[in-house]
Amino acid sequence: MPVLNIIQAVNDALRLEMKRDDRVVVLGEDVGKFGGVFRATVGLYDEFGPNRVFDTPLAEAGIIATAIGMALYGLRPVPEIQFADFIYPAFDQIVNEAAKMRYRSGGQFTCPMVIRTPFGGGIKGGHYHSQSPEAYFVHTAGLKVIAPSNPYDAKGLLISAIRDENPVIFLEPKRVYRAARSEVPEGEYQIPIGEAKILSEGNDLTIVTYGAMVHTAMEAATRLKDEDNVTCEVIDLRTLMPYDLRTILGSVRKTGRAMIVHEAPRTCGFGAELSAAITERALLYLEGPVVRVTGFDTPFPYALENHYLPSVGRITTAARKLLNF
Amino acid sequence: MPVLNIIQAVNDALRLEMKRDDRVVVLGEDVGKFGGVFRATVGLYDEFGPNRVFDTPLAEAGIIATAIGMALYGLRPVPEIQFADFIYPAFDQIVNEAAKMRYRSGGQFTCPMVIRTPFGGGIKGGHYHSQSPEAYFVHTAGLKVIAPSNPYDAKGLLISAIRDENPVIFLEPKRVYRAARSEVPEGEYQIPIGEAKILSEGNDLTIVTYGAMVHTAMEAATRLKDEDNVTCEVIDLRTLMPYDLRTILGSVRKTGRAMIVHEAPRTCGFGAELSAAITERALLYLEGPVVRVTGFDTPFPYALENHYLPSVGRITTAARKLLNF
Amino acid sequence: MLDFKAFNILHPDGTLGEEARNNPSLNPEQLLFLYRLMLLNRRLDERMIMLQRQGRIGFYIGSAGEEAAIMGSAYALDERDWIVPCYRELGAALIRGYPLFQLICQFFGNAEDIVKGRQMPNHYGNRQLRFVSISSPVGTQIPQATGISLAIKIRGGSEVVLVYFGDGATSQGDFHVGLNFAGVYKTPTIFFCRNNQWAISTPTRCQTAVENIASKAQAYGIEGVQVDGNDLLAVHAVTSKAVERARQGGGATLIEAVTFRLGGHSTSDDPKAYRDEKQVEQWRQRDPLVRLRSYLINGGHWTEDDDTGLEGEIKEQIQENLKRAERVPPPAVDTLFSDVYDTIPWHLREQQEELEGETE
Amino acid sequence: MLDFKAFNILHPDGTLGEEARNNPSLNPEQLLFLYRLMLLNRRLDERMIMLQRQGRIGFYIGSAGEEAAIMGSAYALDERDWIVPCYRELGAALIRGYPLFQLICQFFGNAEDIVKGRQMPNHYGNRQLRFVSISSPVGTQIPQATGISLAIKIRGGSEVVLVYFGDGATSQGDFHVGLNFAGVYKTPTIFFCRNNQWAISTPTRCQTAVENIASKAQAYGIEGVQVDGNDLLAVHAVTSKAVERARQGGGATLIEAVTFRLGGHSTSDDPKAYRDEKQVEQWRQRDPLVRLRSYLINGGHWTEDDDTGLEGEIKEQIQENLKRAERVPPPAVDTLFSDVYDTIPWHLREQQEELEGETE
Ligand SMILES: Cc1ncc(C[n+]2csc(CCOP(=O)(O)OP(=O)(O)O)c2C)c(N)n1
Ligand SMILES: Cc1ncc(C[n+]2csc(CCOP(=O)(O)OP(=O)(O)O)c2C)c(N)n1
Ligand SMILES: [Mg+2]
Ligand SMILES: [Mg+2]
Repeated sequence: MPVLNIIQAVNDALRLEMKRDDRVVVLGEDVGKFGGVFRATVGLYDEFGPNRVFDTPLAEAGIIATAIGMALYGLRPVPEIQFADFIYPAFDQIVNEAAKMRYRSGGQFTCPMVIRTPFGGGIKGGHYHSQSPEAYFVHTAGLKVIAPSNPYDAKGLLISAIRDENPVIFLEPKRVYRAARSEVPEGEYQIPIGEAKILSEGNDLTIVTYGAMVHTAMEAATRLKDEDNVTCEVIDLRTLMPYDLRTILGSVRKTGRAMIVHEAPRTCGFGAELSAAITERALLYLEGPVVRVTGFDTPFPYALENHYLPSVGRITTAARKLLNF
Repeated sequence: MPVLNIIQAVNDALRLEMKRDDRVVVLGEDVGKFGGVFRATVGLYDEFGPNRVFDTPLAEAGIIATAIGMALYGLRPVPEIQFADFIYPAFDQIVNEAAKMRYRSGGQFTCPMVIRTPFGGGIKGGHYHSQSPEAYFVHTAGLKVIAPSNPYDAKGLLISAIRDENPVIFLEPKRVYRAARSEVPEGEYQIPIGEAKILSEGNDLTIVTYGAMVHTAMEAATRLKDEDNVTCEVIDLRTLMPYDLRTILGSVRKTGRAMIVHEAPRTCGFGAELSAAITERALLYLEGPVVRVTGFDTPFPYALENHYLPSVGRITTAARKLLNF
Repeated sequence: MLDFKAFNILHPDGTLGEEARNNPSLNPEQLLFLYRLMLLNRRLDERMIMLQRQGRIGFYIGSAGEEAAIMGSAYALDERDWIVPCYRELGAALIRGYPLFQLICQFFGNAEDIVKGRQMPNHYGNRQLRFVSISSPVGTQIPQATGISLAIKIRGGSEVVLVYFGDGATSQGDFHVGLNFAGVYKTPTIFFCRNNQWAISTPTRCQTAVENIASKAQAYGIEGVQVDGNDLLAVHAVTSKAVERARQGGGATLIEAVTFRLGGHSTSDDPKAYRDEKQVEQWRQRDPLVRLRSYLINGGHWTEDDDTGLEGEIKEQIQENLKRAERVPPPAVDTLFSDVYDTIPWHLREQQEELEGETE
Repeated sequence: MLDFKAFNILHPDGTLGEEARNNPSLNPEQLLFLYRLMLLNRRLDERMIMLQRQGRIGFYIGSAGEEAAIMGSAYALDERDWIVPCYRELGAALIRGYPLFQLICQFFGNAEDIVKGRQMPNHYGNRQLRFVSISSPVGTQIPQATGISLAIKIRGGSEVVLVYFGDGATSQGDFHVGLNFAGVYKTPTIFFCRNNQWAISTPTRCQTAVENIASKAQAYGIEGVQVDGNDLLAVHAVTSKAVERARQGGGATLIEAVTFRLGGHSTSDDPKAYRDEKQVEQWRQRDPLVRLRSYLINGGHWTEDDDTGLEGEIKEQIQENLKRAERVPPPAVDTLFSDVYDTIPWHLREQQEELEGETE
């Protein structure tokens, strides 16, 4: 099996789906001939031509509104937002329009589309090239939200997302765009939306995470094993909405301890939801509070981003505290 | 003391602050001569003239960006967004610009402003005249978020907000705009941002809520007292960011049970944060999970809004379940 | 405001102007078809506004005075074409063949409303009729219409897209991005601005410093034309031309129909609070319905008696549908949870059970 | 692309065109002042791009080829006036007197950076200089500038506001609302569009169907003018006129400076991947720096020797500041939590303690 990175896996998924279904079109800033600033759409323009892959004017509201219109007509648009930080000009179109179209029309009009966008920090991108806006979208009924951590999942989930009948926010962990490499089967395969993956089995602590933080959490789990002989069950959520609460609860009921790790700011972040949902349903299994290791409630910094981002150190410290609760 | 409703209290606060500080300006759609679709700015145009109170073109992004510019210059703008549902075209300006201005400029440039907007359901407004978007803003570092439930608090908090050095989202509970009446002192007074109010003392259950839901929660508390002899401590949060965790924890440690009530959709709503924060810090005091009684994870409906909104019935049922946990 | 120079065929007094010669008119049969629907539109509005006052429906948005703009343009389309409305184009729905009963059920938000009682009155939509779901946020539909028309172009279709919005909407960013994308991609889109002089209490001069909204087309490299919006013939002629151009690959057009909102913005609004009755009176003189009737009567195609008969018919038609609609129950509670997604995810299923349990 | 008809004074070969007669030129002293800063700008850019390649700074955005557009316009302002930059107006900062050391510390994001190392390189800002904080999102600054200028108007001030943006930014909704508000309120704003032909890999013809961006001004009822952006004299003349008009209450102007980005979009970009070297070569012939130098030398105000001397000075000046800046430590960890609000709320205080505790 070929070894790919996440960008290549995304590119592969797009190519396969475009081949399979001529309703799939790709649009966004610089995605055409140039192939995108992260090169995720490279080669698609040459293969499928300007009617299927095209550059847009610099207007995110226009990109998403155009995609909505295309979806209403019956196409399957896959718009790219260059950085998740720049999705807000399209917020109204996403939240008030795409997300509510099916409901408000009594199921007549639908907006199947996949909004791909790189998210997260760790590339020295400062305020505006590092944000993790997933909570805004998880809170918005009508959207699905996906955040893979590795090439294999990225490809299978993107294919599922493109075939899904609902608008999907597809968050790509840009810090590990190239660093995360794995074997990726040739040809199409799907990973079901809504299913988490248990990356390591353990008995002492459940760590729930997603995106680039999966790699940090796995490192922390290794350290905890090596240094404390503590075994962690690391869950890669993969889908944030609808999220796989069953897998989380199964694990927490076993380990009795849960930690959420994400980069986004803590307050009202997705970790809050996970914490609340776990406590609501597994309170009597808990040997300590659900712990959140997250980005801080500040704009994303530049020089100090390594202090901002949850680190192996912060995770292990928090884990030890919880284990001693 | 005169008895006012919330609209009158807001109007009174605006007038007093405009008199006191000539940097305060009011802008928005229909807020000028007409006095706003909810009449909250009535009379201000006549009193302060078109340089201090003016209509804008129909563009929320423009309203907020203009307010940001005015704030940068040294004014104290109080923009109105006609309904909270229409704030999203300005989301980028609020979230990427106003919220981050102080931080990103090393404290040099600031955006003191109060974005007033009516929020919440119960007026048969359907998808787009009923939303409660507070979680989006609470999750955004750099913003303060306020949601009063009654005229007295509305006036005192609005005055504090206008004098505050930070951008404030001021959510007005439109369902009780006219229905909630109370004595309101003449002249200026402030209610500190960040302080909750305990509306009723109790020993069995803490109900944390805000905005129009305060009234529903109080009714439910009365019913629980009457029918079950259960006493509830109802906390009106008033400020959502920074919220008064100390008061909440004080109460939960006493009652051992916590319920959050809000209209907004549940998943990743503000209730999730409160639940997580309470559990993190008071796990050992809890006699049951923190319970959330909220709007559902659907767009805001029209015909069925009374089923969507947390009702006295839903609150009491959930309370009884928690009491029997 | 009344001496604007917009394109006109049918004068306010019901006589034909010079331009009639250069423009293929509608034949009497077509005109009568349109007149009937215009009158239905007017009476339906009046009736629903009354129902709102009586508390039998929650809210209503009328279109009195703007029927010619709305219906003259919608009538220029084929069935295959798409309409992307805002909330004030009841007339376009009627032209499209939107069943009256369906519309009234939407106003009631009852179990037979095809949008399942989920939206406020006037926010309908019908996929079969290619009449797109209406939403409240001003302007969002404009770039969506560009998207539909770009899809048509990409797929080599021959349909065109007609999108409606008000003068207020031209201030939104979405107006700009919608027209700009249309210019860049040369899409088959007709951007139809009902300049009814007001956006709630805000007059058009507060929306833009230019007199002529149609001239904004230049900024996007598309065609722009201003038309007397109270003149059914002129609106139809101008829109037909734009449709033709769009269909032949000539790209988009911005049409500004200069007209006037005779009533309140909605039933929540009292326009007396912000505008001069004199202005309203002047525009009442230009009532598009009266104008068309005069023309039809002058031309011998219609009589006062015909009109009285039609009024009776319409009254009955509305009455009957109302009666039927008022007997329809509200939507079932489980419709609260469907259509958020194509299938109901676990958390909504749980919430549904919770609602059933907690309200037992 | 090279035969545009934009307003021009100084020809590419360094000779004066006809328009020189009708426009007050800058005196030699002023020109030399500007030339020095333009050269500093160019060399600083080159140096920082090299540092980025060496991994000594994280990122950089250069402005080679656009210095005349940026500096000619900024120089038309008074000290009291406001500049609202985007990320490519280093030249405007230099004109403004932004200390070189402060700028370099910002590029390093170190403890002496006045924005406290919180933003990427090129995202500085200086309140004292009325040089507004730069952010990355394209276009957001445009309506903010309108807001500043509206505040000036309301307070009866005499300042004007100059806001910069690229051709790509004209596609954003924020461009539209910014110019539209300025038209409606007749604010003292100069909207300065650097049309450098590219938005990353996207050519201007993909942003808009019109050739002339300045013509978009018509849609807002404000003035519009296109100028040769590589001609310092023309840019200065046109901007001065707009400043004058704004100051006298005449309202806003949209200036389109036709220019070219000679380098990559940023250090993350390789323009060879999407554009023809021939186009770049053509524009190199129009290098604003070379043009100004030719004029100065032809006029006897400057010599090749002077130039060699200046190059040396600049090199040393940059070197010295770099050395100093590289010795400055990174910002203290507690700066992570300040300036989110005016005072630190309890939850951030807790998070700060947590960070201290968890990384012990
Ligand atoms: C984004 C947004 N902001 C504000 C509103 C509230 N609102 C509803 S209609 C309206 C005026 C619209 O005026 P115009 O576009 O001229 O259309 P008209 O009502 O005159 O037909 C306003 C401000 C809204 N629906 N959406
Ligand atoms: C809202 C937003 N979308 C996308 C980007 C990514 N981006 C940064 S610069 C740029 C191109 C800007 O082009 P232009 O406005 O012409 O300015 P130039 O870089 O040519 O000076 C893009 C797409 C961004 N910064 N902000
Ligand atoms: Mg209007
Ligand atoms: Mg450019």
